[in-house]
Amino acid sequence: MSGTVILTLTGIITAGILLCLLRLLKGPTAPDRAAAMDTACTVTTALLVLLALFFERSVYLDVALVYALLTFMGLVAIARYLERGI
Amino acid sequence: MIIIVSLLVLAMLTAAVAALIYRDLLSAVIASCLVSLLASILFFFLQAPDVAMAEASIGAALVTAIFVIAIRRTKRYEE
Amino acid sequence: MRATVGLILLAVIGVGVGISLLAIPFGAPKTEIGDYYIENAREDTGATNVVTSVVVGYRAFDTLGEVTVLFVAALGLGAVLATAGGKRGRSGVEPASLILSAGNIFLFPLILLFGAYIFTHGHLTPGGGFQGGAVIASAFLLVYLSSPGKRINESGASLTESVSGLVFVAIGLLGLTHGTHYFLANFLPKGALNTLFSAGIIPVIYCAIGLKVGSELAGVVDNLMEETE
Amino acid sequence: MSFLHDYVYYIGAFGLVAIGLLIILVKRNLIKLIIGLSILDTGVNMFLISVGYIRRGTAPIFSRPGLEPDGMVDPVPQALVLTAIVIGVAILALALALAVRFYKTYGTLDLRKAKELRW
Repeated sequence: MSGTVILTLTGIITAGILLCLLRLLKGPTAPDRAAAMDTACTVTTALLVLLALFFERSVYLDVALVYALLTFMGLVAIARYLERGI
Repeated sequence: MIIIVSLLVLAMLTAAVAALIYRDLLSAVIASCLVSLLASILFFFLQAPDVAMAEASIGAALVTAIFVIAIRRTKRYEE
Repeated sequence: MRATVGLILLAVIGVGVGISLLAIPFGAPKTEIGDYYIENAREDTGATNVVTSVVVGYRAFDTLGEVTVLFVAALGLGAVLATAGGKRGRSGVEPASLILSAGNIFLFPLILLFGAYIFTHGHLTPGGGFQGGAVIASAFLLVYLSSPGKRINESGASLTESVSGLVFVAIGLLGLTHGTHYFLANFLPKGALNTLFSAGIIPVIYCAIGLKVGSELAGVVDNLMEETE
Repeated sequence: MSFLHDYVYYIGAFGLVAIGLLIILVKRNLIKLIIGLSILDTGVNMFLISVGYIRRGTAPIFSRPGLEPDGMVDPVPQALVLTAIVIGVAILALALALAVRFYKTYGTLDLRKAKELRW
């Protein structure tokens, strides 16, 4: 039962990642693509937590922590480039 | 589960092709960052959390920032 | 022309690699050496994470070589970007917004602490010196992105790097004088499994690697950021 | 479906290697070339990790009692790739520094134009 629920949620989150990819392919300007990348990073954190539940290993949660703490930095770098900050 | 993995692999390859065709180097860097992100999820599926952590901490933050700094020092558009 | 030649070359390489890939079964039982490591790593090194015990236990000498490669790459980058009499410091850049500079104040110590957690718990959970070093370098990268005027203390970074490299080599040499007499022998007590103070020299070496990789990557970012007109 | 079950990771790794090689062979812009190099790097790493996988395996971490050594994936490729990723980023930074120097010397990132500039 619980496995089925987790699988369904994983499928929904994968659909979210695919939608972000669509925005990345379609987005006419670079800021659109950067926003798509950042959303994909955030959604990925949720996916990793779900997968840690699915595999039943609590040590995997550290990877999700790294994602949550670090992945915004790439977007910050791109944003600072676009406002000529670096 | 295998369908989800196949979709993620497809998305990763699509992002890599996007990095190939964009003339705007900034967009190509964003696409390659997405490649590294999806590769990290696949490492997680392959039961390699150490490698997924290394790929996440390096591919998502450091590599993008280094590329952006280099683009700032040179030129943004490929002619 | 160039695209055609490239596509033909790619097709040749692709067919060759594809044929050789089909011969490797996916998901088959692993190699004998991997089995040996998984069976014996807990008794031999005291680490619960087998990947860690391979990286800094069984193959610690290789890791010393890899750290040296990293050091040479960082040194080469400094040499390539260095210009005689180039002015230091950046000018004419937009200051960061309030959100970024205020967020940096809160996030910088948090990220440093998290990096330290990753490399001190390398023998218990996923992670280790290389990942922790990358996290620490990311913290310094955030400082560079949020406050354009600031720079890292370069002599402090190079001192940290040298000292941690020396600690790695010194622990290896100490192993020569104890017990089994080989380089990087695990001479400290192994302790109880799954506790923080266990696994002998592995956490010490991973702390050294974490500080070394962190200061090196921060130095790389510093060198790239530096305006060399 | 069984084909996907057997080869989907190999297809991903091989596709990344092929696209990276294509970027290196076809493009002339130096930074684009380095992007191709990083994609190729990721593909090779993914191939090594997928070779070490076993079906229904789990990560080689004895974090709680009750984990059997039989159902664990191979730790050796993981240990290899772990260091390869970190060295990869240092090499990438070195290549980008060379590209920046190239731009400062020739005023362009195009390899072909730089050949014409040379006398």
